[in-house]
Amino acid sequence: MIDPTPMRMRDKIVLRVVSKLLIPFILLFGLYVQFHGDFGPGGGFQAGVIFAAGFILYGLIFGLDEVETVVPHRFVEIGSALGVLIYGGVGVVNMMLGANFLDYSVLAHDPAHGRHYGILAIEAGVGLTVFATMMLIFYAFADRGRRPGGAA
Amino acid sequence: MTEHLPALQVVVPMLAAPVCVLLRRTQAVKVFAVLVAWSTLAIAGTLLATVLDSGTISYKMGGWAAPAGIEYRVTIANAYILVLVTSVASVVLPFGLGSAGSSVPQDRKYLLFAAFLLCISGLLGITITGDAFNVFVFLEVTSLSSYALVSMGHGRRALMAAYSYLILGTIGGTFILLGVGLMYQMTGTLNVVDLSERLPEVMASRTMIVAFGFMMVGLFIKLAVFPLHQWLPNAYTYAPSTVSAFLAATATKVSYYVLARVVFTIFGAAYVFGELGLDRILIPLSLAAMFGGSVAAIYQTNVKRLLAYSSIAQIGYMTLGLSFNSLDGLTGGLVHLFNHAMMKGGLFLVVACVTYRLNSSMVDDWRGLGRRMPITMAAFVVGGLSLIGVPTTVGFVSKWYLVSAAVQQDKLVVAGAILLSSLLAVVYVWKIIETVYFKAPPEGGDPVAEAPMSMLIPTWILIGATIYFGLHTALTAGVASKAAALLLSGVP
Amino acid sequence: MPSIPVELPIFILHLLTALLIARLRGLFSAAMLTGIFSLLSCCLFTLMDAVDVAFTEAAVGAGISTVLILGTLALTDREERQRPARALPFVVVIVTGAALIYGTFDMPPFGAADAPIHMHPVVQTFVHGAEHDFHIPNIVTVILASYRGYDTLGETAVIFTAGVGVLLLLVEGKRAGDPPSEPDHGSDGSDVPRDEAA
Amino acid sequence: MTGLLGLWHYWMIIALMMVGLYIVIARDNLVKKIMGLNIFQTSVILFYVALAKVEGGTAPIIPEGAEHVVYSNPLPHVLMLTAIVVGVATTALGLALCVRIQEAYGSNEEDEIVRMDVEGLARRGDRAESAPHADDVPPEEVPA
Repeated sequence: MIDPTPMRMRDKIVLRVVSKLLIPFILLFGLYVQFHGDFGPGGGFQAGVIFAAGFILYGLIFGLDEVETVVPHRFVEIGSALGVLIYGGVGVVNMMLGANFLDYSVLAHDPAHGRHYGILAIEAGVGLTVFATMMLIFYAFADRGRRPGGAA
Repeated sequence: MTEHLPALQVVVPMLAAPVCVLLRRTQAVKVFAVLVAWSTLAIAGTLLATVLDSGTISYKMGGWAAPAGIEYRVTIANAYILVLVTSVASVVLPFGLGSAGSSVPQDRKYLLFAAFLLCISGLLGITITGDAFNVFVFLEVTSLSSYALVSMGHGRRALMAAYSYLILGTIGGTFILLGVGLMYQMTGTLNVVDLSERLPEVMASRTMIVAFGFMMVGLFIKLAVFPLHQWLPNAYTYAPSTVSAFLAATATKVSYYVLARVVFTIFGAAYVFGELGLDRILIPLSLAAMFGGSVAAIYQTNVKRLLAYSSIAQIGYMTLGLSFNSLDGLTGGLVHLFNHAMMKGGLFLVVACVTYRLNSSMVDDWRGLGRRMPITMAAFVVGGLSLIGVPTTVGFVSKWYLVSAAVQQDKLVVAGAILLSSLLAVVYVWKIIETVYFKAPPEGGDPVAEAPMSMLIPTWILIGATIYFGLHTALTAGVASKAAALLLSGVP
Repeated sequence: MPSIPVELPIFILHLLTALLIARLRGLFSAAMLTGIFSLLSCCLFTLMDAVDVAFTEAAVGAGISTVLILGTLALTDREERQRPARALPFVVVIVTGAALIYGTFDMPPFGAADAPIHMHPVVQTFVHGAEHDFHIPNIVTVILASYRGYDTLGETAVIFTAGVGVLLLLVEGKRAGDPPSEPDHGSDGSDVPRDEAA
Repeated sequence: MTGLLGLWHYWMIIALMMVGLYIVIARDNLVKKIMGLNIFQTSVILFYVALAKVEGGTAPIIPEGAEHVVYSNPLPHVLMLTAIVVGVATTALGLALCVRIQEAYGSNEEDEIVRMDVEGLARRGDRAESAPHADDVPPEEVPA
């Protein structure tokens, strides 16, 4: 789906400049949302989506190959799986420390700290899975678009 | 570690799925997935033994007490379903997932295993959880993975079957979500125990009637109750045969358990049957499914589709058992659930064996197979006899319960209908047996060899179970009647 | 209160958007309208104090979903074919809607502070817990990650499942004897959109 | 009657839901159906969020030094975050199926696809697993 558009979009200087300016901020905002979710709205899921949106925008404007060098196909597949494992892994660690599944309070001496660490860890897992899966789905649709024409 | 078994039951297959994606090598993934399935079976078995011994187990997820946190609740009733799901998974996975009738290339098989493990994990999660919204989440894990699995069948019709399944399944899921929302609105809680305590106060409201209606429609879609069964025939026909075997044996069974739980535990039999009169709707629908499904099965030319329509009829028997609202009836429904899983799982595996060698599930192409694949076809005969309900097979046991439940309530017409629809089963089973044993093989066809041992053993385990449990009813009917008694008592 | 509630005009716009999506044959414009539908929902979520939901809906509904639909349209037909309206869907929808409205009659009115869901003790558990056990101001984050953290694990699994499903469906492995560039023999020009796109 | 007027939010949401449901069941275009599903699900999310609203309440984020603040109920918000995710997952999978169906049938209209399947059945029976090479392009799909 993306292949035809960047051909045209790549030539639009305004799009290129504006997106070059915007994308760092989108990514920064993604990080902010990831780590500020305790205080304002947001969290791993929203951060993952925003982060992915930054890269997808880049891919739309500058072409798929450019993004693929930064976020390779293999990475998104591994990342998608790894995020679930991080989340579940936190739960398993809790179990090994003698608490119930996903009871983070045992992660530190002070239960409140433990819960903080736990929430940070699982939000990271959610963020990773969501980011990687969104990229993966984007790649899948985009690659399907350029399939009949061979390598773009 | 034993106190964590309820969590591990679901978490082990769920985390095994991403591990499959990381492992990637088909052989390694296959061995790993089989080991995971067997370990879930071990966990389920332990849980069943524990609840039979010492009663209901409650597990607090995240250590939070029930109405605030999510509770896992293992009772005799759902431990029975857990054992069923995990044992079918343990037999189907070694069979070789997608070896028959799947369009997945060898180097991407690991994704198939990942989807399969997620499906198992979702089914177990729906069964074990004590939280109404958590049911929805795991329902979607199961549904999404089964759409993906169904779409992996050969041919473009598998895609369309998966799409229709997705649309209907999502409507069903969203209806359930709406029903949960309405219940939540009137009670403020999502926990099943808390719900069953708080519902009686608001039971008289019109909102609850609608909530119940939406839950029922959603579950009827998922369970493929006539006339909301339209997704099922295509999905089972065009899915890879092993996937059909697994889904036919487990997915609708889990929905049946949820249905029983909603009816008896959450809303209570007095309200559902006394005030709303669910039986007045469900008995005719069940009878229509039993006859409609069986008659449709007779006319099928594809064995898989024949078995799919037969499934719709069998689901009719199960819902019939539920709508009697009696111990024998519900026991019959629950026993039949287990039995049908064994025989239908076994029969679909037979189809998988044949398609592995013959590449066809058309009745016509099966001519003379009885001599070429004798062991496989013998399995089909045994499974077919069980489907009819011949004594010494499990089919007889469950029909016995159903008929006696009907007679107890003086519903002689219904009892007669059960017997009559069994005769229809004779017709469609005979149709295949005749083709296989009494027709000459097609001329000029390639010689067909017996299926490999690695396929025959799993097939015969399921088919053998239909005989074993037909003779030793203590394990199935014994546990099922305890489960039915628990459900009927309304204790969550 | 004689003043018109703020939500009303948004609801009316919402309904108009939905009806327009139903009527439009051009799928591209319908896709853009689904994005607008999502954004309007975001306004309502914010008005109803669900800032987290609004945020997510903006990112997902107006963002990712719309991009995905557009991406699909680049690969499929862009025009819906005209067909006579059938009666059955209409009846189904009317009956379902009527049933739901019937169900609302016994519901507490919108915004009532004494509705059962606000009176249930768990609400206080959550607020108190966020303040004293977690020292985290965003109550939604606390519930999401902790009290109902298990739901969130399930949600992560759902996303992962979708990823696996899309990989299975759209990304092909190396398959012997099956060149991926082989055009499908579609009976009515399946590769037309792609030719246009090239 | 005044009691009933307090329910109009719900009625608007139900109307939205029904438009979505109508698109899903009445339309033949597969992508359009997915759009309808989106509308249907978003409306259900609205329904839950409407349940959570407390008149005069604020967003459930505790401000610095807060005392006696009324919050809208946070629990439905949490549930609906999950529901949004489930919705986008379903959308992604459904659209992927749409793409594959278009490639295999050359159409995205349900009634045409059903007709093609029925014609195929009439010609050579219900062969789901005819041959390994009949993957996306079964033999019945010979161009006219």
